[in-house]
Amino acid sequence: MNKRLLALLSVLVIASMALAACGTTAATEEAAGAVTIKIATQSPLSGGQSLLGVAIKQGAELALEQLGGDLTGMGYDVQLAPYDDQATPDVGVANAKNIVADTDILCGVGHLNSGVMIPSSEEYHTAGLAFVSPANTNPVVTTRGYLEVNRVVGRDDVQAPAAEEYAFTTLGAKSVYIIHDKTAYGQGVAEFFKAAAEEDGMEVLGFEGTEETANFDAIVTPLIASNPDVVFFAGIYNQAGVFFKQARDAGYEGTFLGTDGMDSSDLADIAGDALTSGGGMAYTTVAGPVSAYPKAAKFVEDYTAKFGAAPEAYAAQGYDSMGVCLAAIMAAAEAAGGKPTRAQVAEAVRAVSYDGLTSTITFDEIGDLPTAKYFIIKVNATSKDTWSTNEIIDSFDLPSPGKGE
Amino acid sequence: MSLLQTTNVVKRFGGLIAVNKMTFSLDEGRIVSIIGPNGAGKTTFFNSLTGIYKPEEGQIQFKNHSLIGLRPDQVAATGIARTFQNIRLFGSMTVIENIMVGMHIRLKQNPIDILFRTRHFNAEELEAEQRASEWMEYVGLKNVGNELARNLPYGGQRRIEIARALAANPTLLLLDEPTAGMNPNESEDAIKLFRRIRDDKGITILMIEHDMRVVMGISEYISVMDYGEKIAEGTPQEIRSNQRVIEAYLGRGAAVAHEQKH
Amino acid sequence: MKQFAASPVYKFFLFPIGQIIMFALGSSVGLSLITVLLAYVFKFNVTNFDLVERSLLILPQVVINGLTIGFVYSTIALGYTMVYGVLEFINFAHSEIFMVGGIVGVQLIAYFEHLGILATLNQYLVIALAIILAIIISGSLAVTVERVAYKPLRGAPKLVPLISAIGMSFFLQDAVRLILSLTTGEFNVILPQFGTFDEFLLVALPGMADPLRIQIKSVIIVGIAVLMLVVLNFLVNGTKVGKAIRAVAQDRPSASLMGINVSQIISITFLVGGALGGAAGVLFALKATKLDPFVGFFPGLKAFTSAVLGGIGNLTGALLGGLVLGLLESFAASYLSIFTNGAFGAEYKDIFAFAILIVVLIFRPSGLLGETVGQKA
Amino acid sequence: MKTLFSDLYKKLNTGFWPILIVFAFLVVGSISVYLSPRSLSAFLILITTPLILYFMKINMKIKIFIGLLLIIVILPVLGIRNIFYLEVIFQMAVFAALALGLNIVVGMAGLLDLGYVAFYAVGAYAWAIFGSKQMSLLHSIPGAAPANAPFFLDPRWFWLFIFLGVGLAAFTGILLGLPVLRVKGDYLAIVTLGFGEVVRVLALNLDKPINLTNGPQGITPIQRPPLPPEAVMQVFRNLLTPLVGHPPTDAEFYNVFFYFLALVIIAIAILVATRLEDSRIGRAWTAIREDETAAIAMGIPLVKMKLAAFAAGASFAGAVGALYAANRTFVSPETFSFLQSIGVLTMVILGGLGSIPGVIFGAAAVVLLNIQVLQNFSLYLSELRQSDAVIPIINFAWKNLSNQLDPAKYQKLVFGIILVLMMIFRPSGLIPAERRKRELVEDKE
Amino acid sequence: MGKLLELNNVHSYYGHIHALKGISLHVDEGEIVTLIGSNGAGKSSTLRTISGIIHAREGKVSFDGKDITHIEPHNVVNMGLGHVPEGRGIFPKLTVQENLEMGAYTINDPKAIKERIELVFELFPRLKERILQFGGTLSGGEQQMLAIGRGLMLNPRILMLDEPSMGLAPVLVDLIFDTIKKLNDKGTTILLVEQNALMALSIAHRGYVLQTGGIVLTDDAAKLKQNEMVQKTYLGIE
Repeated sequence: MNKRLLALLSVLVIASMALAACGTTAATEEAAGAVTIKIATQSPLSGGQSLLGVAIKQGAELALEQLGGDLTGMGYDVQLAPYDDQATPDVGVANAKNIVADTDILCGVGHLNSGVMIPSSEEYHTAGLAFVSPANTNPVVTTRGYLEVNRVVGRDDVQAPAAEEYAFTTLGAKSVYIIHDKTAYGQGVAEFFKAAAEEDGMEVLGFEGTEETANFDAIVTPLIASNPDVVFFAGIYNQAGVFFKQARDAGYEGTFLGTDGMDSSDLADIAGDALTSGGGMAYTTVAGPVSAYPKAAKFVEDYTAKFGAAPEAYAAQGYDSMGVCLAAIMAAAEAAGGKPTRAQVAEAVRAVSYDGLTSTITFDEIGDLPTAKYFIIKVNATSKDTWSTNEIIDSFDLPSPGKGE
Repeated sequence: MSLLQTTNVVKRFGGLIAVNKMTFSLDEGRIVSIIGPNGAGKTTFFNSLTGIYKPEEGQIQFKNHSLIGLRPDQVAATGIARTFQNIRLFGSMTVIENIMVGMHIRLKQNPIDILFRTRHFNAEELEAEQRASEWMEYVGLKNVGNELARNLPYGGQRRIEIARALAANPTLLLLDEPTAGMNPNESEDAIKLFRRIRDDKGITILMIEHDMRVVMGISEYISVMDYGEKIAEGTPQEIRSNQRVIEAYLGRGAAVAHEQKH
Repeated sequence: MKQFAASPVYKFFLFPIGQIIMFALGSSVGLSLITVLLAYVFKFNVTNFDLVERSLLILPQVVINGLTIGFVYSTIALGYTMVYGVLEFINFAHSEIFMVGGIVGVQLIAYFEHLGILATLNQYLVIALAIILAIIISGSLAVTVERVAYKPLRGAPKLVPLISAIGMSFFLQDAVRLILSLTTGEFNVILPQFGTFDEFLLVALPGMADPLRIQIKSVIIVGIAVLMLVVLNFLVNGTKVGKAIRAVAQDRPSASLMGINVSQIISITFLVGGALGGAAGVLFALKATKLDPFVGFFPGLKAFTSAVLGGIGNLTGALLGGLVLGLLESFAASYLSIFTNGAFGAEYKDIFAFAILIVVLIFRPSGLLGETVGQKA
Repeated sequence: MKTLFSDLYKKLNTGFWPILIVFAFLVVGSISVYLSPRSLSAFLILITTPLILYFMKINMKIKIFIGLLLIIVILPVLGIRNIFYLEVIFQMAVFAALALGLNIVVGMAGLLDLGYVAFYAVGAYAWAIFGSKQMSLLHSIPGAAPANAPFFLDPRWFWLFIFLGVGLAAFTGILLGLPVLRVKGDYLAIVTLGFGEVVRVLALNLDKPINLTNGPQGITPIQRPPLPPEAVMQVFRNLLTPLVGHPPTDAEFYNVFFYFLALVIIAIAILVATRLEDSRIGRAWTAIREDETAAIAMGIPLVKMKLAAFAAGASFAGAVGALYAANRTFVSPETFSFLQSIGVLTMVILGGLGSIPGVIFGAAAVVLLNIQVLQNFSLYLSELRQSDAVIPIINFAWKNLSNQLDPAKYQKLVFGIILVLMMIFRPSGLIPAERRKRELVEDKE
Repeated sequence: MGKLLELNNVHSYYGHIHALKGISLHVDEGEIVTLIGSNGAGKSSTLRTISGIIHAREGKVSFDGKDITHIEPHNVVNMGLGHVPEGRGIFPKLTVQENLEMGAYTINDPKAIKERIELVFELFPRLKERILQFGGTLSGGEQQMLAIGRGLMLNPRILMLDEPSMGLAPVLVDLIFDTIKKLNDKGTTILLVEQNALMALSIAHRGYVLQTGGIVLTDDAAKLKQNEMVQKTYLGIE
């Protein structure tokens, strides 16, 4: 049996030898034409978290298509290199090394999970390759102080206190029940919220983490018994929507609160009336509702036209991250008078001032947005179509806490 | 002095009494058979002896030590080896390895020896291998050491099972229907082998057997079980003419037919 | 009396329902008693409220939650156990069969909504249609999976079909995703709101100030699950096909010598198991209201655990295992946080489920109702 | 067809052919990887060389020489030119060691373990907790750790922790084994599955009452063992500069360093696995797998031997876990999910249950497939989609391919199909297990 | 009296193992034919090939003039070919009644089934006493009776019995062989595989001797009994 296998293998390999020879010639031919610049994306494209990962990739793809024209005009062939990190660190790091080894790649967009971003960015850092994160809010991502790591989103330790501030001051809540999704994101936000709440003297009636996505009965039951003024859910709308609905159905009448993970029109489809009945629902975000941003409205339109579905969470951030990359490469290419080096691009990213979909993006010395405007959005929508009726009811300008002491 | 002595052994399964007050004694160096109808509790009795079942009542003494409460591997270590009614070889191991598994308790290599391939390990493995091929020849098999056990013909498998049991250097060998599925010719060879084992090696043999030719041909003593109880014991002649045995087990015809054949 | 016991009404209707009620009541009451007892023990640990009072307050609700999810687990577990009984292998792809059932059901309801007739249809009819469609699709999918991925592997070592099933499970997840994204552009499917399922039945309980609120959904889930269990019981124990299934499970070659078409019976087994999984998917969707192609994994895992807990291959065992696991989870998730004052919480419910499984298997290595090993040697 | 292949094999495996073929692979592979470091097929040629070497009939000494040349010289040099290759081989080695460990439990002793990754987690978290700042942060909220906390141990302690990882994992294996020994077959499978989940959930949740694992945030940074002293490094740097084209950086050296470390671990793992297999213990395991009742009647203590299998299998994972934590400088519960356990089991069965060369090959193949071949394939298609290429005969422009059909999204689907097809057409694995022939017995024939 | 069952140069395999190496035999209507031989000679494989559990790779099996070489077992059974397998193949967790009903799986008429069961009970009154007991709890002899009874449920034209006396006490062996004779007297053709060559040859009309997958000898049962080789190897007469 082995013998046959081996013979088969040798045949295959000899065939691939031939292919390899062709491959090399093809590569050299290509090199003779336009100079190629690639921008990588890395996010989960398969598996359970691919909904958001694909959104990042498609947002970036759209940006490249719409904004890459300037670089093409300079005679570069700009390509997207999408990698699938499968939401697992192993694959993420392996891809990172693969990305780093491709010298055409000058900038990258990713990841979705902080758990994948943190180890992968060690590779970007050693290779001097700039990455812009569209989704990682874990403080550690930037507090290591790497030149190459940037993000266009806020930090857990900023927006959670903003949400708490709203609950305590504006809503006058006396008690809160905190639920998170047991991810680095959700738990981080929840912890910061809890700390802020305890500082203000709010009563924390419960603090639960759950990986459950479908049946929240067991959590809802004690929650209702303790009847908190506010329920703070730290997680993604996908899970939160179901939870809100079930909690409301079971008779909870207070206010739901969330963070930027709630920012998706799908939330309204999933949770329906639960968002507006009782004390309603509000969330914090760095991006205002689409109605406030004409550019964002066009984005939604274009995105839907290209991909056949409305953008999910992080699609806009993916778009902006790519925008930052492109702007930085442009700047670096102009400064260098030719194809820039990775180091030049990384410096340029840090120095960028880019007019993004949601705000003007600049980075502080560790790659965070220096001050971010956090909006409190009250949800008025009960279905996807009415998502634009949500209103800004409050906003805070909060500085990045920096590297910490 | 008896080698094995059981007193009032009782084994129940739920409400069913499989072995009932079995008192049985076996002297060293003998060949003894247990016969009886299907479901009479013979195999259950074997399993109680070897620790696979824990009897609810009674005593089992082997070499004057109680076997009650010992696990099967501990029983094996006291010097009782066995074969099974339906051959239970390790099919995907080679013949020689099967026999070497039988030596498990006699081998002294520890993990350090194994990992560092000490001189002790090498010497022991070599010796074990040598002894295994000796056993193979002893039971009448040649040039099959590297065959997978499951690829051997039926008769060969029966022999390996015996070789594997012998490899443990037992004092007592329990054989559960050792000639089932053999033709008279093969049975005859098996009888010769059993005699040889007893005569050369001094190993006491206790077997369960249905084939009356084998039972009568080799046993020095016979116990008859029915419904979990011992209903008779004695020499082959006594058993053959025992009325109760004839009714419960042998049948008149068989007894007569047997007389005719010889 | 004896005659009554042998009558079909008793055998196929009263007895199984009685059994279900007994199991449900028994495990609920048992766990409730343990909880109350623990509440008294831990009473002095918790100072900011009266633990016993708080425990009793939510107890009925916790029981209802547990039973609801428990019945869903039971229904899925039956699919695992049926296949296991006949082929002795864990059909890893069953969680995907379940997922497909749920998604198909939801899509049908969404289609009604799209047509604008959802509000005009009788809500129970809608559910019934969704379940029937799910049963058809899931059942045939299960049969197809069996034909493609398992049938060629008959007689191979045990782990081979297991890996094949894992491969099938990966395949189905992404295949469903592909189909959904091609047709709708995304792969979350959301159950439209319709009918009165979210409303509550109020049941006044003696000695309690507030009435007990039972969601109509829960009643429907339990009701349909019980109905299916009874039908299955009749199918397996009361019909010729059922007997053939049992015969094939016990001795395949000899069944074929009885004139039983073994391949066909195996297909039927998958059909029935898949149908149960599909129906369970719709029930689950009713509860969860949102599904995606990866939603099958956890309920599948739990149902599989239930099947093992009850004694895999044993239909009654799957029922009992599902109920016990559902209740346990519900109790653990709801009470852990209260009892430990927040030190441990709902996140430990899975540990609890598995710990109980391990404890049960230590004392009964073949599950609650499994046969004790060692009968044959 | 069959005879065609076996004839071909016979012809190719006699005389001077084998050595010629191996050299062809080695030279063509090395040169093409050197010239185009990003070419997938070039790398595939190089990486199949050891496999060809394994099968070809060549003098053992030459075999070893070629093997060492490849491992010690060629791969590191090429690897510095494209560190991704070192990563691929590192992961191959990590998963091969895991697969070897699982193979002891499942393949040799026949105990189906669906939670094997738990032991991997134990090893990884052991070094993660002590080799990071975590011990100083036991009372801080996850995510809000002060940045200036001190490291708890010197990075050199890593070497001890590899052994501690072995010990701890073995101990955990026994801990799992003890209560569940009476449980058999599929019941055991679900219990181990549960155990694996328990360990993951613990890693996820032990951020309170005291913050031991930092919960879902994961632990970072974790220290790496120091590189050899500068004087030694300088020698290597000088030696490698002309070959690589630039003076290798410390980061690149770390890649080589972990590559060698992984190779050492896998070499030890292979040695331990083969030696255990060919011993009284290995025979006892096989006997238990084949027929428990018969095994116990031969005097094999079931409890002890099963525990030994669990412990031995787990210990491999423990060592690899510590290595993994240091290499990644980060651990989080996501790495230790149930799917990871399934992945390792898949490698074992794809490769050939119970076959040591088989499971190594299985691990290598799955890793290669997962992080290189499928990724590259979808990258290639993605490039096509961005180009003006057209499928010739049906005149279909790649550009028009629906976004939803993006192959990058369907790697799991392809993997699933491969699994099913493999099981149908090669159920006993790529390199099925074979029993060792005993020379003594052969001599007698 | 024609050839009811005929095998022509049949070769069968288990995986790579060549189990039958060109078996040719026939059974005429109304006969008792016995196959004798050692374990592994191919006796059971012959029966399994006839009933289609394994298929012949070469050669032809025909029953009542029809080619059944590649027909699946459940269809072979329906043509009137009963097979009582080695080891009896009782369904341990079905009752005696259910076991018998399974035997008549392809009959859809409940009344006919009932009649057939009564006939079996006439043959084996012991079974009637155990009607609601699980098959697995019966004694070895009772299980063999049940297996034969079950094989008779479809009223087969030929009944193939694989080692019916295996593991039975001598008293029961007599009973089983008496029954076989009785069945034959009532018109059922019997193909009997037996370890106990003496018993088999004393009730059979003809016999075949198998060795390592081939037929080495065939003759009338009485003549076989006198054959020196048979006497020596299979009857234990020196």
